[in-house]
Amino acid sequence: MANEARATLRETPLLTVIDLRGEVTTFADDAINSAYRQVSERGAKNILLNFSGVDHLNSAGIAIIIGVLTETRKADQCLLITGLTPHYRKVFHIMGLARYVPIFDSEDAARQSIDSR
Amino acid sequence: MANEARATLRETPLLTVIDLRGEVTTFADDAINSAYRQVSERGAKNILLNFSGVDHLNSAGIAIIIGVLTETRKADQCLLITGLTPHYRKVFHIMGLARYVPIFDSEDAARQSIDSR
Amino acid sequence: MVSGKPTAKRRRNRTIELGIPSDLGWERAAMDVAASVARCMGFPADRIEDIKTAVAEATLNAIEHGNSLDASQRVLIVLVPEGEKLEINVRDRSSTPFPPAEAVGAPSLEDKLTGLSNTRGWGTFLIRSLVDEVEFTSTSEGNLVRMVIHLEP
Amino acid sequence: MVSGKPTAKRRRNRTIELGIPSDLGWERAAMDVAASVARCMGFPADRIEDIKTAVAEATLNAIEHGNSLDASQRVLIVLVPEGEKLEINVRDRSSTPFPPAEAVGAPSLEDKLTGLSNTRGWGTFLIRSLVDEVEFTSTSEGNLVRMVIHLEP
Ligand SMILES: Nc1ncnc2c1ncn2[C@@H]1O[C@H](COP(=O)(O)OP(=O)(O)O)[C@@H](O)[C@H]1O
Ligand SMILES: Nc1ncnc2c1ncn2[C@@H]1O[C@H](COP(=O)(O)OP(=O)(O)O)[C@@H](O)[C@H]1O
Repeated sequence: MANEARATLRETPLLTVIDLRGEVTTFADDAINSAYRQVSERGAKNILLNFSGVDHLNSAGIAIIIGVLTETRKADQCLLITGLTPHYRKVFHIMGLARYVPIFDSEDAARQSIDSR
Repeated sequence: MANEARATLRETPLLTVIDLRGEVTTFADDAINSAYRQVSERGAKNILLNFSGVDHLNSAGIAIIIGVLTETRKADQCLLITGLTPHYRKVFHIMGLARYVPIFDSEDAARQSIDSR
Repeated sequence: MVSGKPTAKRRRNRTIELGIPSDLGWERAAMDVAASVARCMGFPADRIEDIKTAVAEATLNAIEHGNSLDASQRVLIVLVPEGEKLEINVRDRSSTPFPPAEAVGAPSLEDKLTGLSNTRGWGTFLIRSLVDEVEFTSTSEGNLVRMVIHLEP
Repeated sequence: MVSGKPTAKRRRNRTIELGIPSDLGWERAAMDVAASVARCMGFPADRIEDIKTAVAEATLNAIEHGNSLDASQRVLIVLVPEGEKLEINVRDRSSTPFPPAEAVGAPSLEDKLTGLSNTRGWGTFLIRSLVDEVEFTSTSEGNLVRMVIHLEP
């Protein structure tokens, strides 16, 4: 595939960011899960999944995100999401995901929500 | 067609701008030619065709532009072009059009070229 | 481009048909054609996104479940623009029929998050949620998902 | 997604086929499929633009000249991704063959600007300029433009 999924880590104040890029489909499994494992090993508590570099997302890709969400809930981590287009934001709402993981307009908005706890 | 061609006039210092929008195909004939006629009736000398709102351009659309270019040459007007994507800029070069009509990166660059004459 | 009453022949003539191999990834081609047909018909941007996702999921299911990723089997996507609505048919060569509707009810996110069920299983649910009409038909030739999206909701 | 030596059968199975009515506007669907196949194959952005324009012009000619805008006649676009190259065939049902190559040489812009020739007549020239290989074939079934674009120029 030309537009493979990539997941890169970025430490920022208050948040560990996983920047997703390319196509988040079934092929993104390894990239996303290994990024999540690394983040966990570092002991990160607040993890922001940033979708702003994602150019395609389907139900198999969202299933991977649900897998990560399941893990973060077990590990008592806090997962946050940003960078979704209005369409995928709607899809996350339709699926009920928005009730389990907060979705923010921007990285800053996500950071503020942590800061103001 | 959902994305009809539109051509709107805009008077600016030194230049009369025709802003093109939508699809510049065979269906754009009326819109472009009537905009050009209006501009000519106003006695405009320097006419800038702005393609930045164009989302599709094909050879039939370019043929309309060649028609306008032919008219401007007869009427001793100066035609200038801006707002082309790199691809269509290349296409205008391949067709040899770039030798007959100057193509600018921006409206400002077009204006400066008139100003510095 | 699209007007008047469709007769059977007119209808056939006005369809846009796309055939793809059953390889993951080609569903992108189906999304792109659906989007360009919807754009031509004047659908608003947010509806085009809905259509793209519904077509992607139906095509993905046809590739993956219907044709079991067997690249020698093809998926056929037929788009029928009819003035005020767009019909989209996705056909595979499955020898297994669709599961009964009850089996593919709304998935429970709670079950998935607690490990009670697989994290997958959203495709059919998303299709149902995003289009105005949907019909799943299994025949001896294969499975067919027929989706309809109206220009005016 | 695309690898290995294509045998006749493999080749057939790996094609992406799009059928459209001969109405102006549907060439956009052909551009979009071609772009998504090219994207899947890893073509760089500027080459994808070249491919889109070449496919648009060939499809437009098939709609307009080949099938004389008769919506009951269809244009078939067949894309064959083969590892390092993409082959694109555009087929119409024309009963008039392509004009001989000499007749569609490089158009003279000078002649057009001085009114000596029609402002149209760029399609074939653009196709030739933008793809790596092109072949125009007329048969009793209709006309066929076969274009090939290489991944590495
Ligand atoms: N085209 C099809 N042919 C055969 N079975 C299908 C088809 N589409 C869906 N199914 C069946 O329905 C189930 C639910 O599909 P879906 O809701 O899309 O979720 P997922 O694809 O993630 O499993 C699939 O697991 C499969 O068993
Ligand atoms: N698919 C086709 N079938 C029949 N004739 C064609 C076809 N494509 C092109 N032609 C002929 O070749 C001529 C040149 O085509 P082209 O260079 O694309 O310019 P234009 O389409 O602007 O006339 C056309 O005017 C037409 O007579």
